[in-house]
Order: sequence, then structure tokens, then C-alpha cells
Amino acid sequence: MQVVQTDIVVVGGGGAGLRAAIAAAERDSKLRVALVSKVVPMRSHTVAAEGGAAGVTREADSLEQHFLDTVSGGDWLCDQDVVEYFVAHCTEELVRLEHWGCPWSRLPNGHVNTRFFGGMSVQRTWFAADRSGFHILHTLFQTSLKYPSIKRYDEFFCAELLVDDGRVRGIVAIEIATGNLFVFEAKAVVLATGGAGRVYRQNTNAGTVTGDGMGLAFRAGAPLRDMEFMQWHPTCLPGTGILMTEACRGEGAILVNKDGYRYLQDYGLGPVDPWPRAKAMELGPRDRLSQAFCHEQRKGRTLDTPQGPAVHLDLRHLGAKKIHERLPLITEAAKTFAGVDAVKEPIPVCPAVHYTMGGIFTNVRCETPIAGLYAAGECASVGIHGANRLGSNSLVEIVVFGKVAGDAAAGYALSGSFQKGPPNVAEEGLTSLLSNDKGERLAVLRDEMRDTMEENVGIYRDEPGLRAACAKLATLRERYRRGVRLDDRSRAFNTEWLTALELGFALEVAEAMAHGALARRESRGAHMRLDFEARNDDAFLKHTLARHAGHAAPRIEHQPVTITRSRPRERHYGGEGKKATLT
Amino acid sequence: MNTITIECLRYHPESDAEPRFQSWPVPFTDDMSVLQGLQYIKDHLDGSLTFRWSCRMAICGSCGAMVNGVPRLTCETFLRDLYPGPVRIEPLNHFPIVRDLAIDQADFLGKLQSVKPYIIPDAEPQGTYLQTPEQMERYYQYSKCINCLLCYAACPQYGLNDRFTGPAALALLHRYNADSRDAGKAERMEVVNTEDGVWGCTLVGYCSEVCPKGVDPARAVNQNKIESTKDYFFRFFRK
Amino acid sequence: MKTYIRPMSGWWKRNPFYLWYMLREASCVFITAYALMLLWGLYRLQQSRIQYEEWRESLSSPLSFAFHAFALVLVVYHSWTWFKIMPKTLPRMPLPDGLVVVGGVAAVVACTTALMVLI
Amino acid sequence: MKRSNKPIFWSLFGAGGMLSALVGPALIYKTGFSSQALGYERALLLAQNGFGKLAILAVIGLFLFHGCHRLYHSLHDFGIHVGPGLKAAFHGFAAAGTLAAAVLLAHIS
Ligand SMILES: Cc1cc2nc3c(=O)[nH]c(=O)nc-3n(C[C@H](O)[C@H](O)[C@H](O)COP(=O)(O)OP(=O)(O)OC[C@H]3O[C@@H](n4cnc5c(N)ncnc54)[C@H](O)[C@@H]3O)c2cc1C
Ligand code: SF4
Ligand code: F3S
Ligand code: FES
Repeated sequence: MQVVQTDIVVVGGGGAGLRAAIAAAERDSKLRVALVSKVVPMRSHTVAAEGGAAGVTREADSLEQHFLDTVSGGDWLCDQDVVEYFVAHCTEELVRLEHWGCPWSRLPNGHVNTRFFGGMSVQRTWFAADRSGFHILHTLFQTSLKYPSIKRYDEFFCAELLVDDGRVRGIVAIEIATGNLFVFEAKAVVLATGGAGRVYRQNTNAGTVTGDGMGLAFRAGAPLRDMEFMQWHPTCLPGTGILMTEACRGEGAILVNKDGYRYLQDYGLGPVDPWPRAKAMELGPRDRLSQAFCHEQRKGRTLDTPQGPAVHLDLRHLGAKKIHERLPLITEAAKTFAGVDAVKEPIPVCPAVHYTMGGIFTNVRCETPIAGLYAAGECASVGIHGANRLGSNSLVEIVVFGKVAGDAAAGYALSGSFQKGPPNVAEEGLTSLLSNDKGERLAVLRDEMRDTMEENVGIYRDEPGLRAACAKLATLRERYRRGVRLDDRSRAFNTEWLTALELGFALEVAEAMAHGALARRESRGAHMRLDFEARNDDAFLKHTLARHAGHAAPRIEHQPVTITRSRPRERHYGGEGKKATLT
Repeated sequence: MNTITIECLRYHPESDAEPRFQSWPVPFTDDMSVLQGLQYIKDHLDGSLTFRWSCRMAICGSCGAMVNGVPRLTCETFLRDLYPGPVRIEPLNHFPIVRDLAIDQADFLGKLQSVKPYIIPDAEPQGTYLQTPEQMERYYQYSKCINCLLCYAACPQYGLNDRFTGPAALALLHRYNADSRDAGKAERMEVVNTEDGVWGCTLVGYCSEVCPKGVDPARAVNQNKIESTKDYFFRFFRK
Repeated sequence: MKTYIRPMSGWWKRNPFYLWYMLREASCVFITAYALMLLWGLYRLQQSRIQYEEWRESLSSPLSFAFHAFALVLVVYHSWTWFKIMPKTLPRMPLPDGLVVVGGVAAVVACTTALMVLI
Repeated sequence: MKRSNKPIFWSLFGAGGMLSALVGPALIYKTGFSSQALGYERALLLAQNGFGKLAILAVIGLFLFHGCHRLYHSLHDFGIHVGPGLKAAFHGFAAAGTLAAAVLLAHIS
């Protein structure tokens, strides 16, 4: 085993990880920052985000409104102190990205332009055409090249967190190209490993989004919070799950069922006119839109495509010019992956798993309960998304809290309060997978997990289904422990081995989701229980905490939500929304 | 369902002295990409087949390979268009092979760093910079590069001399030089002006032909030949 | 880390695009030879009428004929590629690429016509 | 980082490329396929005239620089290493040819 000594390890080269590394490097250039990522940073999933990032700039807008939209969007499960910090720092981070070169789309006068997004009451979303995540990620990556104290370990797979005595000591990582194990001894570790959407079958996420960081922290003793809240994006291509960004609707696209009827009006999102209207109809929040789809499907009003049921996303009335100018990537993707010319035909779409609201529990300083361990980005649950994330809040979350995490980790590493001496490392477990002669095929276990989640921990849930899912996941974990048999037993670039390790994390993360969902006997935000249709603030205005319990099922606890200014109300969409002017 | 033969170049550094081809019959539907074909092989036929992928929507730049001799993103190349096959998949040309289809990207990453692909500001403004859509248009096209390296696999000059900075890195260099917010052109011209900067290019032009994002790196490189020439002759007049 | 580096030999045969490129580059052999031929003619011109006429005579030999035929084909191809890639080599133009190419081709036609009349 | 001196030779290459693209086809057609072209009187007249001299020098010199530049690149394309010596030889050859043309033109009066 090779040993790398460093001050801070950042695991993850997505938006959150890069921002954290830059923040740490800017805090003190003498700190050695190791940026460890299983893919070269610009391949991270942030690259695929299309729509944009929210930050208050318009005169008609206010931090208060962004706060309220976020808290009500999250169905009051947000920690309001954290949301206050968040909305106050969004714009400054977006401006910083602008200074670093991010090509935000502009108004003719040279100022940054903003667009509507679902659940946002004003045009607040900064965008770079429909390649917002791509440009943010490349801007951050290229900017990170400026700091000599950031040392990159590209294509290193973090397989274990080293924790002694409640303090983080470093990580163990596999150098993918050679299969060699590396120990990174560090004073502080930032996890920025992204979400866990790949525990489901049909999703918008990249292949790397397997919940590794959540699994790492979970096993090391940090609780996962609110894992039952999974966001379905209402407009994805059936089959592949490739996303047709919400920005389509932000620009004025409409959703119709097989009869050409704008069905959202039947689900409390109307009235249809005047259109467009903020937070109404197609600009309603994602959970409501995905749920409406399920109802339409049940009523038999969806279209049948070879890849499954779908409705139509219609852009045609926007006209060729606007479509090509504002939504070039989507037009291209619709053409390539669905064979549809968005200018001439509507695009068939359906909901697919999109975003993991829950994650590693942290406070507003991105601290986990393990000293020296920080988490930021989609892998973390810092408390801003609650029961449902608003579109365009997460691209800005990754920079706001990426910075916080990097700063905090640097402060900790400089403070001297970390533990000294080499950590204890046990190699067993990681390489044992390579020597199994008996066992099941990896893809079999993986597919069974995905199908279980899709079927029983879907948009609508009920007790029997969730119980079945919990039982199934327990047996899958058991079968995984008994052994998977790999075709590939070699060390160099063994992606099958890595996939097996990922599956290990994913199974445990999926279990936290299913058990959290089972325990939450109410409907809130993205968590819809057929057997408990109403929100129940008396019993469940609480975060769910899942604690790892070895080979047994996770222990579920609940934790109070911080409320500062906004008492829970009904969530209002549709008619209550104001008329919006599109520019 | 139709079946198509996929033949892949394979190389394992621990056991192979040189690469060899292996082929598999793969059942496919009309909406299956070459990447999905490879995934099918990995899941069901041979778990040791090694290739990179991530977004599967042509934006992360991971999945480039030679498909029937042409550099392509495998996630947006469809088996239906290659029917009846066989389809021949090789790692991107001109790069060292680490294993099977995975090539060593370290050289490019070093080059990217060498062109200083970040804003080198004059002075930071209050609030955002003003930049009109016209000013943005001057560099935007070059900022669309996804670092997929297809252009390097297309460029024989890079294959013949791997010190050549190459199309994508030079396109990104140009992207920052052309950005109204940047003041670092003089520093970057040092890279442009070397023998292995723009002068490594003989305008083969295939780089732009294969670029999946319309970046047109050949244009960035060759416009900088003029820039470099101006820089060469006018440096005596500048202070 | 052990890697395998594939050889480059014969690369221009791998793709028709490269063959066309090599063809374009091959025009330089003829352009060089043609310049030398003209230089030789200039030398003869400087000597005397007789020697110059001898040189002109040599231009109608079968060998010269073949040379000119190849040269003409390749130089025409060179002209075409030269203007086709023109938009990429010029500094930023306010014109669309297509117009630059059309302009280039028009210039070739104009020059050719002028020379046809003049000499 | 070492500055390349390519800009000098590339400019000459470019000028030659442009000139040959414009006039190459017509010139080659005339010298190769038209027996009346370039009669002694007209040729002499051209070589005596100042502009004519310049035109002849440009055609010969720039064609040579253009061709030689591409020639040594082609050697490189064929995998033959072109060191500084060989490079100098190619450019020297073009320069010598140009010089010869200039001397000859100076002698024609
Ligand atoms: C298609 C799509 C569109 C979206 N559009 C929007 C939008 O318009 N607006 C918005 O606000 N949000 C959007 N989102 C959400 C947003 O993009 C993500 O939440 C955000 O980018 C996550 O960033 P991250 O840095 O946390 O994680 P990621 O970008 O996923 O990065 C994770 C990093 O961790 C690394 N990693 C993971 N596991 C390991 C391991 N075991 N070892 C080493 N490294 C590891 C990975 O290599 C990667 O570098 C979208 C999401 C999707 C899927
Ligand atoms: S220039 Fe084009 S081909 Fe080259 S790396 Fe960038 S996107 Fe890929
Ligand atoms: S293919 Fe290579 S030679 Fe130049 S024009 Fe493109 S970089
Ligand atoms: S998988 Fe991302 S570009 Fe193909």
C-alpha cells in the first residue's frame, strides 16, 4: 500500500468537490489539498445539469421570496436557518463563477439573464444556454488548475473512510489504472461524491451516481438523513431516462396527455390561463408533476411507447428560433436519443429518478458528527431541500456549500485539533472480491435492487410494498455478502471490481431509503404514501435519521426540523400564483 | 430483435504483449447505442471488457472510441446505423492504451493546464462583468469543448509528435484569449508561439470534422497562426 | 503504469480523409518543380533568343506534357482546398464562411481569366 | 518557452500558397498546353519591365518557399525525422532559387 500524506482530502471532483478544493486552497496556500475522484473531474455528473442555478438579482425579487419558495417547495422539512444562509450566499457564488469565466447567458445590455424554473416565483435562475452544469463544472475545473496546492488524483476510487475514535484520519483509495491501494492520511476529509439515483432503474443520472460517499460515511458511523425523499423529474425520455430540462417549461413548453389535453389542470395546478404563470401548471414543482403523471397513467390517458407510458412535452408554439437559441442541447438530445424534431413534433416524456434530497447529515458548516469529516453537494443533507428540492437550487448549493465545506475543512486542518499518528488500516474486504470463485453475477444483483426500488419505493408508496422492499434489500445484502463472482480478477483498470464495490454501497443506501420511507407514515413533498395521504405535522415535521447497524437493517430515528420564520402551511401552486411575464 | 457482431480491440497490461481483437454477437433494438452494446457485453457476456462511460448523453466526454476507424462518442452512435456490421471498436487512436478501450488521458490534462484555461483578470469588477451577447459570441463556440479527445484521435500530427499541444487545448486557449473578461493573452501566447504550439498543426482539418460539439478546433488553431505571426513581427514595436 | 502504444506507420491509409490530405500536400512537389522549371526558363531567356526557344520547345515534349497534366490537376485541387479552408485561417470575419469560400473561388476564376487573356 | 521562427517561413509559405492557388492553374495551363504562350518578345518585355520583374520573382520565389515548406512537412508526415539541419537546407534551397531568379532578372535589361 502506498501512503500519501496530505492535509485535506476532497473526495469527488464534481461541482461541490472542486469548489471545496478551491476554497481550501484559497484559505491557505500552504495546505496540501488532495482531490480524489473516480472520474476525471470534468466527467462528473454536474456536467449533465442543464437548466441553471438560482440566485436573487432582479429588482422585483428578494431573498425573502427565494427563502419562502425553497421552504414551501420543500414542504417545510427544510432547516430554515440553513436556508437563510443559503439564499444569502447564492448570488455571490454565481457572480464568482462569472468572474472565473462561466459563460452565463446575457441580456443585450451585457447583464446576466435569468429564467423561470419550477416552483420559483420569479425569474431567478441563471443559465448558460441549457448547458449550465457543463459550464459551471468546466469553469470550476479549469479554475482549479490555477492552484498549485491542489493535487489531483484522477481516477482514484475511494473505497473506505478511515475513522478512529470518532475522528476522521483519511481514506483508502484504489488507483484505477493499476489497481494499487493508496492510503491518504489527512487531517480533514470532505465528501462531495454526489447522489444515489442509480439505485433505481430509470433515472437521469450518470453511471457514476451510485451513492458511494453516502455509503462510506454511513458505514463509518455518520447518519444518513431524509433518504426517503427521492425526486422524480417529470420530463425524461422513456427507457433511457435522459432528461428534457425543466427549462423547456421555463421557456413556455406545455405538457399534454394522449388526447392533447393539458392534464395538470385536473390536479390543482390550474387554471390554464393566463399562461405562463409562475408556480402554476407546467411551472409547478416536480413532485406534483410526477404525481399527476401517475394519475394520468392510472386513468389510461398516457401514450404507449415501446419504452413505456409517456405524455407529450410540446415546444412547437415557441417557434424554431427560440427553441434553437435557448434550448439547443435539448433539441439535439431529443433528435439523437428519441428521434424527435422538437420544432415539429412533441417529445414523449415520463418521470424518472433524478435527485437525492437526503444524504449525509451535516449542519450549516457542512460538519458531520464525525470530527474532521465534512460533506457537501448532493451527497449531503445540509437541510435546504427538505422533502422536495426546487430545480436550480442544487447547482447553486454545490458552490455555496462546497465553499463552506472547503473553508471549514481548512480551518479544522489549521486548528491543530486533529489526531496525529498514522491511522489503522485494514485491507481485507476490498480485495477479497477479487478472489471469489463462487457467487452470483453482479448484474443480477444490481438489476434486482433497481427493480425493487422502482416497484416498491416509487413515486407512490404503501406499507406492504415498502415492507417487501425492505425484506428484499436485506436478502440482496445477504447474497452480496455471500459473494459475487467476477469475470475479471485482475488489478489493472478492473471496472467490474469497482462496480461491485459501488453495489455494496448502493445496497446499504437503498436500505436506508426504504426503511426511512416505511417509518414516515405521512405524505410530504416527494414522499407520497397511498395509505397516509395527508401531511402530518404533529408526528412527522421531523427529519429521518438512518444509522448503520452492521449487517442488520439500519436504525431509524427522527430529529426536529429548525423553523425560524415560516410556519408550515399548505403548499400553494396554481391559481394562487401570480401572472408571470416571460422575457 | 436483430443481432450485430461487435469486435473490440483488447489489451491487458498484466498479461498481453500486444492487443488483439475479440468479437461477440450482440442482440440490439433500434434505440441502442454502441455504448449500450458494450454494456450488454459487460453485463452478460464478459465482465472483464473495459471502457469508460458516464453521462450516456454526449456531454461528459468519457466514452470516445474508434468506431469502424472513425473517432466517435459511443453513447451517441447507434447500432442501427451500423447494421449489418460487424462493428469494429478500438481505443482512440494516438493515445497509449491502458486497458482495452481505456486510453491514458494524462498527456491531454497536462496540456490543458499548460494553456492556462482560466480567466487572468486585469482587475476584478464590482458585481458581474458586462459582456454583450456579441462579445460572448466571440468565444462561446470554443467553450463548448467537452474534452472528449476525439480531435486528438483525428489529428495525425499529434500521433506523429505527442508534444504538439493539439486541437482541444489550443481551442480552449483561444477561448480564454477571446473572452472580453480576460487579460492573460500575453502569457498564453508563449505557448502558442512555440514549435509545439500552433506550429505543430499542418491544417489536416480532420479534428473539426469529428468534433461532436461543433467547436471547430482547426479554426482556433489556425487563427492563432496569424496571431503568432503578428506577435513575432510586432513584438519589436511594442514596449 | 504499463501502456501499449500503437504504431503510426501507414497512418494515411487508414482513412480517406487522410488520403485527400496527402494528395493536397503532394501538390507541393509539383509547385516546387514548376518553379524550378520557370527558373530554368528565365535563365534561358537571359542567355538568348535561341536558347529560350529551345526551352519553349522542350515544353512540348511528352514528358513535359505529362508533368503539366499532373501539376495542373494537383494545383487545381490545391486551389480548391486553399479556399475551402480559408475561413478557418483568416482572422474573425463578419462574413459567413460560405461567402469567404465563394469569394476565394471567384478570385481564382478572375485571375485565371485575366491570365488566359494576357499571356 | 522557446519561440518558433515559423512565422517567417509560414508567411512565405502562405503567400506562395495564395499566389499558386490564384495563378497556378492558369500558368500551368499556359506553359503546358498552349504553344503560342510566352513568345520570346513578350517574355523579354515582361522581364525588362519593373513590375514584370517583380511578378516573375514572386512566382518563382514564393512558389519555391511554399513548396519547400510543405515538402519538409511531408517528410515528417511520412515519419522521417526532420532536424534543424534538414529544415535549414529546405529553406536555404528556396532562398537560393529566389536569389538566382533575382540575379537573372537583374541581368536582363
Ligand atoms: C440530468 C440532470 C440535470 C440537472 N439539472 C439541474 C439544474 O438545472 N439545476 C440544478 O440546480 N440542479 C440540476 N441537477 C442536479 C445537480 O446537477 C446535481 O445535484 C449536482 O451537480 C451534484 O453535484 P455534486 O458535486 O454534488 O456531485 P457530482 O457532480 O455527481 O460529483 C460527484 C463526484 O464524486 C466522485 N465520486 C463519487 N464516488 C466516488 C468514489 N467512491 N471515489 C472517488 N470519487 C467518487 C465522482 O467521480 C464525481 O467527481 C441536475 C441533475 C441531473 C441528473
Ligand atoms: S474540440 Fe471537440 S473533439 Fe476536441 S475534445 Fe473538444 S469537443 Fe472533443
Ligand atoms: S487535425 Fe491536426 S493538424 Fe491541425 S487542423 Fe486539426 S490540429
Ligand atoms: S457517456 Fe458521456 S459522452 Fe458518452
